[in-house]
Amino acid sequence: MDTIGAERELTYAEATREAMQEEMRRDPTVWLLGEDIALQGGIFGQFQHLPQEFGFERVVDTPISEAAIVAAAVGAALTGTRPVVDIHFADFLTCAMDEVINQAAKISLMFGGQARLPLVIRAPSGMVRSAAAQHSQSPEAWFVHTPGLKVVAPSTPADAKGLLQAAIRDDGPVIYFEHKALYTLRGPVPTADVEPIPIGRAAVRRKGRDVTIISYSRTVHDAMAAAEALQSAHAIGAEVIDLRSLWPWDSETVLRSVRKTHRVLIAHEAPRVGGFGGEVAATLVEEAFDYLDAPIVRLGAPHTPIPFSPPLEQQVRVTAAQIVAAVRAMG
Amino acid sequence: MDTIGAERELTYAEATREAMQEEMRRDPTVWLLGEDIALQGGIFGQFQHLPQEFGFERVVDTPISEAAIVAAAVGAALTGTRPVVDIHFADFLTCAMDEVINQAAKISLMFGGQARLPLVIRAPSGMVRSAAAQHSQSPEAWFVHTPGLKVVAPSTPADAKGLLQAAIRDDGPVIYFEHKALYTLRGPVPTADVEPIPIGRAAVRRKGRDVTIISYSRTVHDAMAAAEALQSAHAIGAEVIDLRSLWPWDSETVLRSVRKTHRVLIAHEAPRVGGFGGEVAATLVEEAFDYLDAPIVRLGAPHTPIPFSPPLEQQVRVTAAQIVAAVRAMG
Amino acid sequence: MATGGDLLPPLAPVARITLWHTMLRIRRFEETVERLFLAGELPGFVHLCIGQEATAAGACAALRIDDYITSTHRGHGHTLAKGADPARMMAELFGKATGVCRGRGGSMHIADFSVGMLGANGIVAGGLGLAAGAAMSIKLRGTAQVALAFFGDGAANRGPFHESLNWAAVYRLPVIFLCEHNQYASTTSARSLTAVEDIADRAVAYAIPSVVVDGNDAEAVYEATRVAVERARSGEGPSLVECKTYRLRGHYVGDPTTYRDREELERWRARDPLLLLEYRLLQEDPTRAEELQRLRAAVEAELEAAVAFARTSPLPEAASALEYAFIG
Amino acid sequence: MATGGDLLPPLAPVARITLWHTMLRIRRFEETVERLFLAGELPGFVHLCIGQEATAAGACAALRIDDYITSTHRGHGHTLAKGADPARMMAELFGKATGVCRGRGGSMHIADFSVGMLGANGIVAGGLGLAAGAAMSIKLRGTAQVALAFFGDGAANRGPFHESLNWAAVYRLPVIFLCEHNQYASTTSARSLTAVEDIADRAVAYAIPSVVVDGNDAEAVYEATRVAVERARSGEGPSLVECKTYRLRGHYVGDPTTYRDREELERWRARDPLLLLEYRLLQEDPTRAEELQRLRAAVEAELEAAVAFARTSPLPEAASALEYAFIG
Ligand SMILES: Cc1ncc(C[n+]2csc(CCOP(=O)(O)OP(=O)(O)O)c2C)c(N)n1
Ligand SMILES: Cc1ncc(C[n+]2csc(CCOP(=O)(O)OP(=O)(O)O)c2C)c(N)n1
Ligand SMILES: [Mg+2]
Ligand SMILES: [Mg+2]
Repeated sequence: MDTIGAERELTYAEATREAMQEEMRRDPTVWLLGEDIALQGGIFGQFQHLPQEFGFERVVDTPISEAAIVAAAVGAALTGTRPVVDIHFADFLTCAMDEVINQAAKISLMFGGQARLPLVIRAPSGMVRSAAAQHSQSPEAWFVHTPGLKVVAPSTPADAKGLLQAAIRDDGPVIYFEHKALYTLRGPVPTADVEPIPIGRAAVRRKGRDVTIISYSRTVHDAMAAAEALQSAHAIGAEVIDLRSLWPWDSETVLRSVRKTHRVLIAHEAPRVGGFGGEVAATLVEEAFDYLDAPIVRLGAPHTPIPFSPPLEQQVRVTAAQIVAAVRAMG
Repeated sequence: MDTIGAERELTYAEATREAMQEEMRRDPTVWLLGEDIALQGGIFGQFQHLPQEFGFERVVDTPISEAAIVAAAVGAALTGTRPVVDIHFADFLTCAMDEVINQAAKISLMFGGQARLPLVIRAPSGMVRSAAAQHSQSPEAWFVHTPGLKVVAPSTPADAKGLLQAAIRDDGPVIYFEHKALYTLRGPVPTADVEPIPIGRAAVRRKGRDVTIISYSRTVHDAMAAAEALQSAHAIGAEVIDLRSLWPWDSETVLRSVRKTHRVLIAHEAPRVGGFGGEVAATLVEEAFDYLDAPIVRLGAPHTPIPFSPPLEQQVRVTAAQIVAAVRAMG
Repeated sequence: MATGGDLLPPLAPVARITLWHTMLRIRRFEETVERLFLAGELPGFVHLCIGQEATAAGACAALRIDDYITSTHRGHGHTLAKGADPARMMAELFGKATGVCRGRGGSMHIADFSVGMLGANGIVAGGLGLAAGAAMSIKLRGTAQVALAFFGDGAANRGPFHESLNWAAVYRLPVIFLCEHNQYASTTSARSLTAVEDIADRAVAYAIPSVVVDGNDAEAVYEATRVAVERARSGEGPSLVECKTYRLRGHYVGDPTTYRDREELERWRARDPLLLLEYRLLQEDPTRAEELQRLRAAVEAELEAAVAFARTSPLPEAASALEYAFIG
Repeated sequence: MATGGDLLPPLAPVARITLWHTMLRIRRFEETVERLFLAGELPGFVHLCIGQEATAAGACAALRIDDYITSTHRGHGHTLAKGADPARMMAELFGKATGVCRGRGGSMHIADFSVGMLGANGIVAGGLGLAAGAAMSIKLRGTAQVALAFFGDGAANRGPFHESLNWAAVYRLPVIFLCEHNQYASTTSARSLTAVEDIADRAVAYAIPSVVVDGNDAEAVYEATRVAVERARSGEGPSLVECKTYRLRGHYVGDPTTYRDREELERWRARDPLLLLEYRLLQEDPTRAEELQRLRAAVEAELEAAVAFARTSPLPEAASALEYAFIG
């Protein structure tokens, strides 16, 4: 993993909090709103102690009104502030979908560039501990398919900090997906004097010559485990790319790798059908067709809402073992 | 175009009405709800005169409450009726997104098969006459990426009738996209004694040996025009496949064609990035890699909300000319 | 309010004991679930309704088995009160193949269509529109059923609350909206983020009748629901019933509940709905103690059997993961 | 209601003439748009506010240029009244590069941020939450601005109405929700699908003040808005102002309006907001006729120039289609 500029280890949740803290100190127009964030500090503890420093005017507990949360944030972003929205679970973005799509994403175009819309919408996605169908979704592909939005999905504490900072400083709307299973992950995190991580740049997490494994969010860790196993058990050198941003995404870094390895596997937790993997695969076919020695393989969840029971939940998750098997089957 | 069983010409809107009429006669539990459908007969006239035959209890004008419309339809579908929902414009599905995603799509799985959910949600999509950013979207890919839903998008009057009938008789939730520009299109439509068109089956609209053009909804007509031009001006024989259903989709028919032509272009009106074309392309790479002689080409809207001004709107639309140019560039 | 025929009478003594019994079944079910969850036997997340038993028991006592209810994330009590089998419910919480939802739903999506229980809901306010739709279906099919939606004070701030109540009012639907006002929505007190103190005041916005009752008094909940049900069944349309109550546990099992004070908790503990009714029953007739004791034993036996059933049931086969994902 | 300082006085005679002038500018703008649309000169779909001029003019007269408004699909009048340039508005309706939105928005998304007009909205009730958010930003930035959201009677049945009003109430935001109750939501009369007759009654659900005024009386609208604005500016929170009015044209240009009867239309035509105020102004002082005549001529000249500007302006370059699609 990248460790440039890092000085100490933090969890993903702590890194999120630190990003908020630094940005709120840096810019008095940055503020935070959502359910259970002020008194409780966020349902994953990611905002603890912020009200103590910044007050309840800038760390705002809201009613259960997702549509109003996003609409109010849009209105506030249009008029000189930089709101950061917290949605309990990414599944609930559906409750504010109109505000995200028909307002936030379209406003710049509709009004012919009159509006800046410095707005971040944070939404924890993914499966964790049998949270079942309405608390486990990974809907990022919807937002990639929505012109006007940026979409990021950090997999490490360092990226959780750096990408949140970049998202807050961005003048357009950014949908920021955190994976619920990563909040407790520890890793090196840069201190205050380091620049945010630019949106749209991937990270090569591991070098390899034989196959390119492309992923993002939690599945990057499965990809890394798979790469280690492929190396040690099968002497296959996998290059692992963490996209970090899904729109814009870093096709250049990916293409550079594919031109070297000639073999590609894309893995994400979201359903395979209609997932971001399709976009990556189709793009690679368009741009690197002649470099491909084998069909591109996509791994994603099978076509089902996420079931509750642990063996079923486990069954629909993309695992390191599946990645290993799929790479080996590429021949 | 298919004309099997057809006896007279109807418009796409008339075919829709006829499907509703036949299904409501056939099954007293079928009913229709939406804004401006009873008094006005639908904003595209697609439901005219239905209340006269079936009464205002089965053709229900609703308040402007898209969330309640879909939620009520879900509740009614769970309890022994077959509601057909009309949403004014597909863009407004965002206002009922939670009800579509977290309720309709997930209920069967969540409740372990206790529920049948015979529910059709009709939504006119696509660009027409500078309707601008909030009335022009083609969001079908979101719903393909949502396990639990079926998605159909007819391009002809015959399919508008046959697929709506199939959707109404289906025991699960179906999202049914009509293209606004097609309502006035005339074509042969089968009479009452013909079976509905099965969801999940594509139609080969035109035979050809040199390239497979895959499309659906309005863009099929652009693809047909392109195919004629390719034939007459460039002696290129294009096979045109109208997917009709996006989930499940008929990969078999497509694969059969691709194994013959070895060249593929996919065209849709929705944004190219994250669109259904990516799913098709990725699937073909997985299943027919060795048959492909050239990179698969995807055409779709560029990454922008739909602009109002006619030259801009025209600029973001996939046209027959673009398809011709793209096929010729395939070499 | 209602003028229709007296479809259900005020409670007879035996029915009041049944009410208490239902509450006890819920209480002990929830305490058992809490213990099992803390012992690591249950996957997922669990929201308990300890302290709120009177709303579930009182409301469902006014319903028939073919009436519908929709529920919330805090739905075990509603499901039990509507008549579901505790063994199959417990199996669901264990994620077992024998669960009411075959292990696919878990606590947050518990449902039993065979007793008209159309599902708990992980989306706050998700059930209101479903109930309105079920009521619309009742009208279309011409049956004498009603639908009842349970929802929380927090849910009353979501758009679907508004759309559903207007909807039910304009179509005069046979539906009852029953608010369990337990003072909090997760960590925030209703007072701080809801503009009115009584959700019942919002009924004015839809010109429907509403009433506020002591939600810890199962008989009062029963009586208010009964009136609303009669109204619904006789074609006079929807009502809003607000029950003031309190959850004696955290929002979810594991919630440190730092957001409320001990004194408030103690005040409500003194008004425990089970103790209230038990006290009343025994004061009227001390000889009932024996019957209550017998019921207590029956509840323990039922629960023990439920846990044993759940524990010994098989987990779903991994290979069956796609079953029920898709209809047709 | 308000107790804060009298920030804006009741209308002086000259301001009343300005009110009439604003209404006339809106009326003639809309009539011109109608003619141009029917002649096929304008792309897209157009919703006119003919008959409703008093709400736009009256409400915006109570606002300052740095106050914000959010609007609806029927937003030309609001935009003009807030101070936008009719020439750049007309150019927008033509889809020209010189339009307020550079031709990207058209009628349904007309906006002029330079005068605090944060946009028409193609989503019914889409503007209420934006206004609440603008009001939140005002509080955070500590300015003396207010925000006002126009919305229709139909919009009052959507969830965002409910969420926005509760939201504004709990945070005591400087926002005014101004309902233009024009009796219809597209083809359906408010009476048939809204459970209450007065949207103002819904304010009870949020414990905020509300008032119903004659929406065809520009002075009454001004006065009610003025009071609400004062309240907002002095930190006392939101209000709901309901204006009863009528659209004298169809829902959109081309609407056959089969859903309402001639008699109703005639009744409202007799209460034309322009005639009402003109009558009052002239009755008080017949010599004003001359000034009104002068203003009429000025309006015609302004409009003629606007149309000429719009017609002669260039369309956007096709190659510029992706401009403004994305920020940053
Ligand atoms: C739409 C939505 N937003 C947020 C949540 C997270 N959440 C679950 S329960 C809850 C509090 C609900 O409060 P209330 O309606 O009063 O019910 P109670 O928990 O008190 O029974 C919240 C915010 C959710 N499940 N759904
Ligand atoms: C969410 C949504 N649903 C439906 C529509 C279609 N629609 C446009 S205007 C309108 C009627 C609005 O009525 P009202 O709010 O009273 O405003 P009015 O047209 O009377 O000014 C409808 C249904 C829409 N634009 N947005
Ligand atoms: Mg509560
Ligand atoms: Mg109206």
